[in-house]
Amino acid sequence: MEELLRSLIGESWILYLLLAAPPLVFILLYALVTVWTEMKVSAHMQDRLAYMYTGFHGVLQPVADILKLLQKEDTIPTAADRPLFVMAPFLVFIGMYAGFAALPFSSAYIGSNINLGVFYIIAVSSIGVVGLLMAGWASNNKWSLFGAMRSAAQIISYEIPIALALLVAVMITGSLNLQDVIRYQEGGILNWIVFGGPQPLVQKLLLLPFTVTAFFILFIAGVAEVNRTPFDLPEAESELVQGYNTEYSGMKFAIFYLAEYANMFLVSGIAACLFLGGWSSPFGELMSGPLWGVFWIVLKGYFFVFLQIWIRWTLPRLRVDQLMYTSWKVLIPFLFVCLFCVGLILVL
Amino acid sequence: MTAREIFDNLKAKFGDAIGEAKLDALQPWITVAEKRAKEICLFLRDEPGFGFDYLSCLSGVDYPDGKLGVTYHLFSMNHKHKIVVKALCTRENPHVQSVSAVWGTANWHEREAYDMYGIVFDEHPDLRRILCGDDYPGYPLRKDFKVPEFYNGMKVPY
Amino acid sequence: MGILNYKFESSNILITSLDGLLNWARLSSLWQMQFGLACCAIEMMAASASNFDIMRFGVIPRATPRQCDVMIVSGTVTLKMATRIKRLFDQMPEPRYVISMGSCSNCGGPYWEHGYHVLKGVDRVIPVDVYVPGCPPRPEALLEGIIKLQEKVRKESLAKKAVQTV
Amino acid sequence: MKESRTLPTDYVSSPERTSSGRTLRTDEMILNMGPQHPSTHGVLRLELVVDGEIIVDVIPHIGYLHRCFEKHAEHMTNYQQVIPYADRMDYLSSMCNDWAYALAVEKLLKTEIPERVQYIRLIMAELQRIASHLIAVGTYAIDMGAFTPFLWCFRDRERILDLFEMTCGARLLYNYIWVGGVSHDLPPSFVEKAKEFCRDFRTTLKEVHDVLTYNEIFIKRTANVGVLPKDVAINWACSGPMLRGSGVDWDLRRDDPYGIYDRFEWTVQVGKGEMGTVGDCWDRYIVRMREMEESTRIIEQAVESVPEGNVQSSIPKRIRPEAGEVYVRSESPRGELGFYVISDGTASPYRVKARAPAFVNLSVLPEISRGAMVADLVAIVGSVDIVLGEVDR
Repeated sequence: MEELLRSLIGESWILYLLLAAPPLVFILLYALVTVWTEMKVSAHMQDRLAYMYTGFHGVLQPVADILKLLQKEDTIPTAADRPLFVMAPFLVFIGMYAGFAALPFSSAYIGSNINLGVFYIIAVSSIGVVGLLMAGWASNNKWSLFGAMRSAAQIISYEIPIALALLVAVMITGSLNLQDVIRYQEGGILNWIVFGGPQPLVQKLLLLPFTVTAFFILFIAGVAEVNRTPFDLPEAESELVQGYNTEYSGMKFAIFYLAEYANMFLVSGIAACLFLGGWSSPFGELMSGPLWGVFWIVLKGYFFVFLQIWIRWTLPRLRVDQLMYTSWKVLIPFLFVCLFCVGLILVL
Repeated sequence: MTAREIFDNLKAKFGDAIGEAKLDALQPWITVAEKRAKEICLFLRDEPGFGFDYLSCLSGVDYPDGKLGVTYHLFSMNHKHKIVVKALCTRENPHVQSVSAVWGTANWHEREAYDMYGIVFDEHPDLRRILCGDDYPGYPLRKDFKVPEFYNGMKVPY
Repeated sequence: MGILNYKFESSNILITSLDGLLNWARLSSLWQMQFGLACCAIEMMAASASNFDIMRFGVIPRATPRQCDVMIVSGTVTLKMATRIKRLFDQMPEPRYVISMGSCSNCGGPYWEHGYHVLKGVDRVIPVDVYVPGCPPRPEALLEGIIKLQEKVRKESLAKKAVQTV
Repeated sequence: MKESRTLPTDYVSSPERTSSGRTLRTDEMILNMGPQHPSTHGVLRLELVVDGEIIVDVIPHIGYLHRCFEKHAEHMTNYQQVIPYADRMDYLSSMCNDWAYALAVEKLLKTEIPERVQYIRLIMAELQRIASHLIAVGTYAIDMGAFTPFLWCFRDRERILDLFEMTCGARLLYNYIWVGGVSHDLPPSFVEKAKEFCRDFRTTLKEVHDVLTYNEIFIKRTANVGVLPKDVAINWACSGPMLRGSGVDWDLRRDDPYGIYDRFEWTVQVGKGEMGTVGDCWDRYIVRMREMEESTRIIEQAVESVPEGNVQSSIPKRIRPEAGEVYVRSESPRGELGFYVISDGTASPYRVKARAPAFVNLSVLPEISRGAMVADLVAIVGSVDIVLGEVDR
């Protein structure tokens, strides 16, 4: 797609705009759908109905929410650090959006097909933390500060298991380019890295337990990375009021909200790319192609978003020290074992 | 242990500090000197025969004869007996010894009695108003209390 | 043609329909402030629980006043609490609404006569949009209050106000 | 509003923590939690002195819902008129409040209560206990971050409220138990509906056990947190599930009997420290869960044998007890609910003091939460199960 557009338009800012636009459109549409899905899924788990009066079964509710947030007064507390306070939500959004640049949506479309894709995503996803920290600090509210400190500690700790888990997949494929990683897994469900990748049968069976473990850990750490229950400590409602976004209202809050939901898809999408074949069809050649690719990656990503919603409305929340314990003393040692064994199997 | 035995024991130990008592009432009570309440309560708690380890309730009362009083409802978890102890003080000099060192629970109860009746509990670690605001005028449960017209700029009566 | 002329004089179609849209957004997404005072708070919780499910109307509880549209004063407002309610109300961003739920916050309720520490009606400190009577009101009554508030919002005209001030 | 702040006398301003031989000085922060905070269960205000996330001290400030119950009780023209105010005191267990107050006045009057009334009161109080514990458990789940069990609990609570509604017409504040009897007789289908509820309720309990009680995260959050030792509990006069959670086998329904509890088969549930230490948050929680089961048992036995009879004893419309005073206590869902009533022989009480269990249970909070983390404090406050209407009266 990039080449096609380049040949049509030539090297100009319109080209870059066109290349950058699809993820944004996707994020907005996806967020509207997910906000609605989340409420409906939770409601049906809880014997109720949730949104019913805005459109058919409340499908227009997210639209109403956004329109309402647009109308709200944009309050900035007197004691807040104004520039930082205003910048923070945008920084969080930029961090998330930059991550989408390297997420392949199909064999034909990727925002930026760089060779260091995996590395890049890990790097830019940390920008969001700066935004959260800024939000918490600039609000001049102690609860916000607590939320920000917790989220900084949490995201930094969980960055490591995510990176290590991704490394397992990268070791098997031997590439940091996400498109290459996905092409490596083409040819059906059994070639996915979570099932050992397209290796000879013996090697595949040997790899299987480690890849499955790495994938699970990636998913858990991903949930923690996006601050969802049971790891939603930065905005733990019953403890910290609303955490870092306590003082935010109107559109700035909407941006935080959007970034959170978009992040949910980003981590799911990356997990899908590295372990579940990304845009490649689970049936080999059947139903594959650039457009089917979009369908498959959205489906795979959305499945994990759904799982995250399910978990959120089921589990209680961890305490901050237990959270750190989980990351440093459980997930990381397991991943080291995985990495070591995968390396050993690949060498042999 | 019956109320009569408790009264006799206390009388033998503290003499004049034990005032009048009504031992044939629905729930028998004993009056003690307000300045020695802590000492007597400590004895009631620690003496093996009494063992009043549970302070059920501590209430301030504004009596019709112009006196203020504090009523302690004591109970023993081991012996399963009860006694009501009263300490009286005057309106002009409303001081009673605090028993919060004997039973932790007395801490808040005494603060409440202070808040509502203005009874000052000597030796209380943290005697502040508890229910009303710090700057609330008067002691609301006293019988001669008049509702203030305004409080912090808000009209109080309907 | 009198009616049509009148309509074009006082407003125009664009503003009217924009108004309609914005009002619709506001009335269908009334985020509620998650705080309860007394007995009525339990009925408010019951209203948001499965049997009554206030979320059908788009009412979601939010913990911070900054993200709320409607404050449901559910219960007795005491003199000590009144200043806090005023502050919470001040922290809410415009446009904001207040539902006074229950007799106590309407007028002092059963505590009107001897309640030396009770504020006789929350409207003495903050403006109230909808009063829901009852001691405590049933959850259905609260839902009715929400619907009444929605009716009120529907008749507002923010866009017109904005155009006029510009 | 101006409020003074005092720290306890043994408070050390900058604690020194030694790690690997070096002294690390940290500064405390004062954090104001409430009166509007999602986990204070109403309008409690806690002033926290925190060192990072560790709590150095907690200073509770109450009185934000002080509704002058005792003043109202003194100014009523009739003993019966106090009951609606007693209803509003602990609004989650109105039936138990009414009963406790009625017991006190009946003791002053020395009246005999008809047999049928005894049964009806007991059934109502036990249903109320389940309803109240359901809210306690549900809101506790929210405090822990699990939202779904809360809604399940409320769903079943609605069925109890339906039972109350068909009996006396009110959902929350009933004014049902009067001095000398109850206001209405049981409706015809009550027994049937109550039995049905008891049968279905066990399923809900199992669901809550599955999703919450034995959830690893929940146990991690509550076990060994906020441990209240036995002697501290007694010294601070804790009562109800708070005291039983600390391993004290104590229930006023059995140990200071009132009503007709001795006719039924049930056991007092005590915290045993199954998941951690005796007296931790999990113990207090599980005591409530098991008490609901016991209450179901009592109701099942009681509805089987409600005798026929009058629901009002023959007392005069205007009660004038002879001068005297009485302190009567009963086991409300939160613990020992006592009424100290002084009569001066007139038609209205001279003094009514309510000994509110939540007030007393809350006073021990600073003792058990020092050294915990902020998240633990939420767990501890939730496990105390306060109702601010009762704390402040």
